[in-house]
Amino acid sequence: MSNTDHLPTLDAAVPTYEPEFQQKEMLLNIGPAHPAMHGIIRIQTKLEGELIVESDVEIGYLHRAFEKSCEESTWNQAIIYTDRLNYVSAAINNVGYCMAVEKLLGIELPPRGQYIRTLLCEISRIGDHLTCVGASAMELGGFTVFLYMIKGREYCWELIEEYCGARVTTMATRVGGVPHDLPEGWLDKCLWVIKEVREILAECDILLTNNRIFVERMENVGLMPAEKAIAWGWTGPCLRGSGVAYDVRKDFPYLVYDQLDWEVPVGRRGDNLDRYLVRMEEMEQSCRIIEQCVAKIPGGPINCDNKRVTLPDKKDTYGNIEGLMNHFKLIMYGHGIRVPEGEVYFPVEGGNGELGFYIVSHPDEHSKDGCNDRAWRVRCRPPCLPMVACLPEIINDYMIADIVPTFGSVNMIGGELDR
Amino acid sequence: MAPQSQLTSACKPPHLYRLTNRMFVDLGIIIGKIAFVLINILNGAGILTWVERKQSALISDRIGANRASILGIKLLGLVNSLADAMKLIFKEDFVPPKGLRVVHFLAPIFALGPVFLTMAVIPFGPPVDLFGRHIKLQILDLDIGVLFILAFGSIAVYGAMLAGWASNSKYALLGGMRASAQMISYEIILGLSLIGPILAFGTMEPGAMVNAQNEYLWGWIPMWGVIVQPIAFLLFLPAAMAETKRAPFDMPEGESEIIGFATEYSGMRWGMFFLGEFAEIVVLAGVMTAIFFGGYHIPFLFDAVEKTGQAGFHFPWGMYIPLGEWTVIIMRMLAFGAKLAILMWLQMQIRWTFPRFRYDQLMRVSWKEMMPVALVNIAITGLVVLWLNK
Amino acid sequence: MSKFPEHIAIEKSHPTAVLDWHDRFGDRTLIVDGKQIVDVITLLRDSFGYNMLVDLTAVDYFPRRPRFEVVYHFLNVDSHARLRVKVQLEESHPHIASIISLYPIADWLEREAWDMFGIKFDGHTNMKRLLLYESFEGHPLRKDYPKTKRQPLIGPQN
Amino acid sequence: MITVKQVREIKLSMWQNTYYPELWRGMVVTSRHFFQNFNRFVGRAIGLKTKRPLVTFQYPEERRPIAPRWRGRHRLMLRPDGAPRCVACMMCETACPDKCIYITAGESLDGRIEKYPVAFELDLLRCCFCGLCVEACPEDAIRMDSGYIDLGGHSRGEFYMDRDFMLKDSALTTHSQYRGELDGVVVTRVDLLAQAKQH
Amino acid sequence: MSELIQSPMMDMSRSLSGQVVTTKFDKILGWARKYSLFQYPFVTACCGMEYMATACSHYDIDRFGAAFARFSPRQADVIWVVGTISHKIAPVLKTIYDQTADPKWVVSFGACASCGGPYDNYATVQGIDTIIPVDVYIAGCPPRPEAVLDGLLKLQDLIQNQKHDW
Repeated sequence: MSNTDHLPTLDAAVPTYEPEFQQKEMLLNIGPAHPAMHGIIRIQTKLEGELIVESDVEIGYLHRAFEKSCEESTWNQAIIYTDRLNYVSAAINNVGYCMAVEKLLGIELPPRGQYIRTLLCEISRIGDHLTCVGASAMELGGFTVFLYMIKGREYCWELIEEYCGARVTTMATRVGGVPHDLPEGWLDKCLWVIKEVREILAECDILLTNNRIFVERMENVGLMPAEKAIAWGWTGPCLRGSGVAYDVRKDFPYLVYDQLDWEVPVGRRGDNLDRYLVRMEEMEQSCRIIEQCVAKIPGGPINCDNKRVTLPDKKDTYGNIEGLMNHFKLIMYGHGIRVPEGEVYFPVEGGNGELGFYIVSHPDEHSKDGCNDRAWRVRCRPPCLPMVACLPEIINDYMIADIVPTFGSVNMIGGELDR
Repeated sequence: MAPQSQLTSACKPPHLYRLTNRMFVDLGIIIGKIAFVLINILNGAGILTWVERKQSALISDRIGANRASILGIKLLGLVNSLADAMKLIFKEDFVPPKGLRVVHFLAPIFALGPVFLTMAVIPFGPPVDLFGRHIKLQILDLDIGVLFILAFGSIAVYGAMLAGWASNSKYALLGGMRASAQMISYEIILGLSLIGPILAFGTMEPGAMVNAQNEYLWGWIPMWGVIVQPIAFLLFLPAAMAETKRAPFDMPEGESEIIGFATEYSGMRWGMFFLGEFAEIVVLAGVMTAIFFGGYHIPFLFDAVEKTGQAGFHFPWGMYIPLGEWTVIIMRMLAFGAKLAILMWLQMQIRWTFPRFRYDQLMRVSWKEMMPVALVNIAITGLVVLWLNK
Repeated sequence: MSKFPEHIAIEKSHPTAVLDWHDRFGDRTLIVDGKQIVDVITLLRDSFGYNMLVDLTAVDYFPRRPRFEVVYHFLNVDSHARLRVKVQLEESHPHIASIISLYPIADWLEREAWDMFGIKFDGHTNMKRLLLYESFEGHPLRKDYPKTKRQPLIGPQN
Repeated sequence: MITVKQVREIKLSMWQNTYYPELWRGMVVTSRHFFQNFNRFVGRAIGLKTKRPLVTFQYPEERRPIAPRWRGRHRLMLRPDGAPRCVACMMCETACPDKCIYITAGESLDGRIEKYPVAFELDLLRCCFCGLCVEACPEDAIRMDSGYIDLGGHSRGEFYMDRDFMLKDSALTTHSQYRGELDGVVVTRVDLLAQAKQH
Repeated sequence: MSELIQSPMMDMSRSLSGQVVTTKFDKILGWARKYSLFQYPFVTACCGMEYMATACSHYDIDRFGAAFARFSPRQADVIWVVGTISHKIAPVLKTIYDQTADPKWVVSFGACASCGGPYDNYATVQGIDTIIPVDVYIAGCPPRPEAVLDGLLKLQDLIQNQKHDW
């Protein structure tokens, strides 16, 4: 007989509660159709009170076969699908895709075309960040900020509309060039828009940045250390928020970014506040880039001088038979732009990070010249997929309410996430 | 029981047994006052829905509702609120099949009802001499009026809590839980912050508090609650806004987080919650006016009773603008309305300026930050009052 | 065209690992034996600082044999070096070792490759579909899957 | 050379931690908007000539200016002699990524051109307004500058457009030309051929 | 072409309107309902951007009395299906439609929701009218806010002139 036998057993020491008084974890589904989930995504959470102890993310609700569609459409037709990848900054997707194809074709744009693309990219980036910051502010209850920011985005879109004739799905580039030259007075309007955007940013800065409610909701929430962020494949403003100065525009310069003077903003800790501040600062930097582009933009042709890629001038198409034949040749079924066999990966800096296109051209059985008029495979490296994949890591052990700012700062875009 | 009944019958004043004309008039006056207040709150709440839309629109450079019209009358979009009300009444009333039906039915009534009762103790105008008697423009002059306000304010908690409980939905339940925790916490701050003014004015009767605010420090600073008790006001305002469950304190709804305790409500039953929020804004503006902004008083305006027959402005530098008895009364009622309007505007403006708290931060602000400040305020006020009365 | 240092280092420790290589269009590419992929990638990560798995995907070269290619894109965030590693897989039962232990992001990317191409990743514990639903039959990005073959959950069947 | 800029550090002072100073600053911003708009609104109402009060365009009555290049509802163009410009070359049908254009070609009777569209159908609902058809047209026969932006309807059938429907808008000049460089009447190969045949 | 026009459930909700004589009260109720459209935005894709733009300062959908976005379908009157509906999300859309309290209307916003748009493939539902009845279609990819407002005006017309249950 040991001397502990007189003690009650452990079972007896725990009082038995009625089932409804026992502490239980609660399962809560957030999404797919939930106001905080702009875009559709489902987060299954296990809650202890308001704390999230475990979570799982399910995506794919907006899978609409981007890659398959691109395989079945010609090189230029596929641009419409890239529009709808990151629909907040469609022009960047257009540029990324077209530059990847141009890399495969081995052609380069004349400077004016490159400047036009740069301008479009940066205007889109401002729009993207305005939407992202505005939407996450709205979800935090700051509806006025959202309205101001969308007002600013509306000005950016006015520019885009004037250039390419659409607001969201821009079709702003073609393989081997851009569809139009800049309209008259567009550059002046650019400067006006930048002025407006800066005003709006200053106002929203007052409304948010030093506000204790906002700071406390963002600070030290969704923390992501730099090494972990890299291992998870984060890029863009989120990675820079963690303090890694990686920006495709600086590190793998394309277009004319290396000829311009601008800075890469980086954060300190890698929390939501840093990501917010990085985005705010990036908008300022984009404004600077646009100003320099407006000052520096040269004259000259906008499309590359390659008759096998670029559509002839409309005057030639209408007027002479060579132009017409060239035109037919580029559009007719089975002809089109012939891209030789090969594979390329081309990254650009999208609104959310490194937007890479891995494009494979591979002749099919009908091909005689070893080229193909459509892509064999178009793979989009979605910038926001790593962040969303990592979402459980940055929302676990925080409260339900923290999903909102964290998810907002991740800036999930359904189109590019699910493709 | 017998001795007691003997006692009561002996003590009963004789006029209670006789229905006199006087009593009918009294009854009529009370009913009139109740009707006046009720209609004003309901209309006020209805109009506030419009004000909120228009105000938020103007803040964000929009126009707001302006297209609904009855026979060409648009009233700048005010008609839209009418359409909202009518639509809500005829909207399907959904009851969750596995929810608690009775509680689900009662919750909106709990949310809306007490709000109206709170207004009963707030004086909305100066006493009037009419029909040969002295009428206070206040439904109920309770000696413990402030406690009455707090008591009925806390009943509103049940509305949100029961709604969340009865809906058989996790979102609603979380919302209800948040609502109850939040409202109970801020109830306490509300009470503590009112103790300062109570000590300062030496009364708990709102009417008396209002009259105490027509005194002047050193002869020229009006002794409004907000001047003698600024910290109490700065505590009361957020606590009151938390009671209304509106941004930045709209956790119980927290639309982008958990959708809120009214998730499973539709039609007019949801409309009652909605209306309740706006009615609370009116009522809280009333309470704030009465306790912190001098009620119906205008600085340096006195009536015939206060300045022995010389109604009008008496400025400290000796200037005197005589005004008629009734002019003063009407000016004071208008002043009350104006103060109410400004405070409601303020609440709206705050709502459209601030983002939302997080749940734990809200609790922390209440218990760890506002509570000590409130207690210190009480202590200091008590000491000052003690020192002054010595 | 000279061999790049990664290639030389891999050949030193795993002589049979690199099957082919090229740097067309400036994208340095290694074609690696599928059985040694984890070793190669470990080496790349630890010795060459390829700390970010930028992308993992597959390509279906349908009539060709071997039919599938799994493509890894690596990035060294500090020195900005990029490297593409490809593995060729046979048509029948395509499978390859998972690198989820090296790069956590490989979790979803491998799931996506399974979803779209039906390539199994050995060692992956949660090999579920990522983008499509569980009841979906077939792997849509394979060349023999018709683009419009629909499998609706509700609504009219095709 | 990477120029890195650290974002500013947010350190709230104790004064800011009371919420009230930031509330004040925020209220100044929102109130400025409010009163600015309110005053202009009132000013307009009493007949003063104030600035345009708000950025809102009151849609059905007041239209936001649309960019000349806006890709809207399609229209088919006519030749100077009144025949459709379209020669049924199927380029737009080929270029269309949505496959929403259906052309039935017919032998032309007047002999100046080979073919003309017996039917030219377009399912506007499926169209993704990319403008590739306009770009693909060698005859300037289809344009997307009709200026119609009110594209709501009660049934799918309302969005079906046939040849005659699209031709109705041929004379529209709500927009300037789709391509800025082509002003006035565009002379295309069809016109030249027609002129040549006549002489 | 013809099979596109006749979709299976298209005219379900509209077959009665126009033929039935509406009473005076129907008119009044229709007036109230059309100017008080609480919306449930079922936002999935690109069109959501234009939906935001419609709600914001430049277009201001609030002018039509359709400002309140209610994220609980119980309180919503009109479901905006904004963006592509894939087969994976389709059952959710159906559930939300069923959860919405009567009376309810559905607006199909943009090409994808209306008929699949450019996405004629294995993943995408070819028009939400194969799942739920639709009252108003809006063309465009995504439609301009003006087109959206026009769709809303058409919906208001429909509500005004239809027979109402009460």
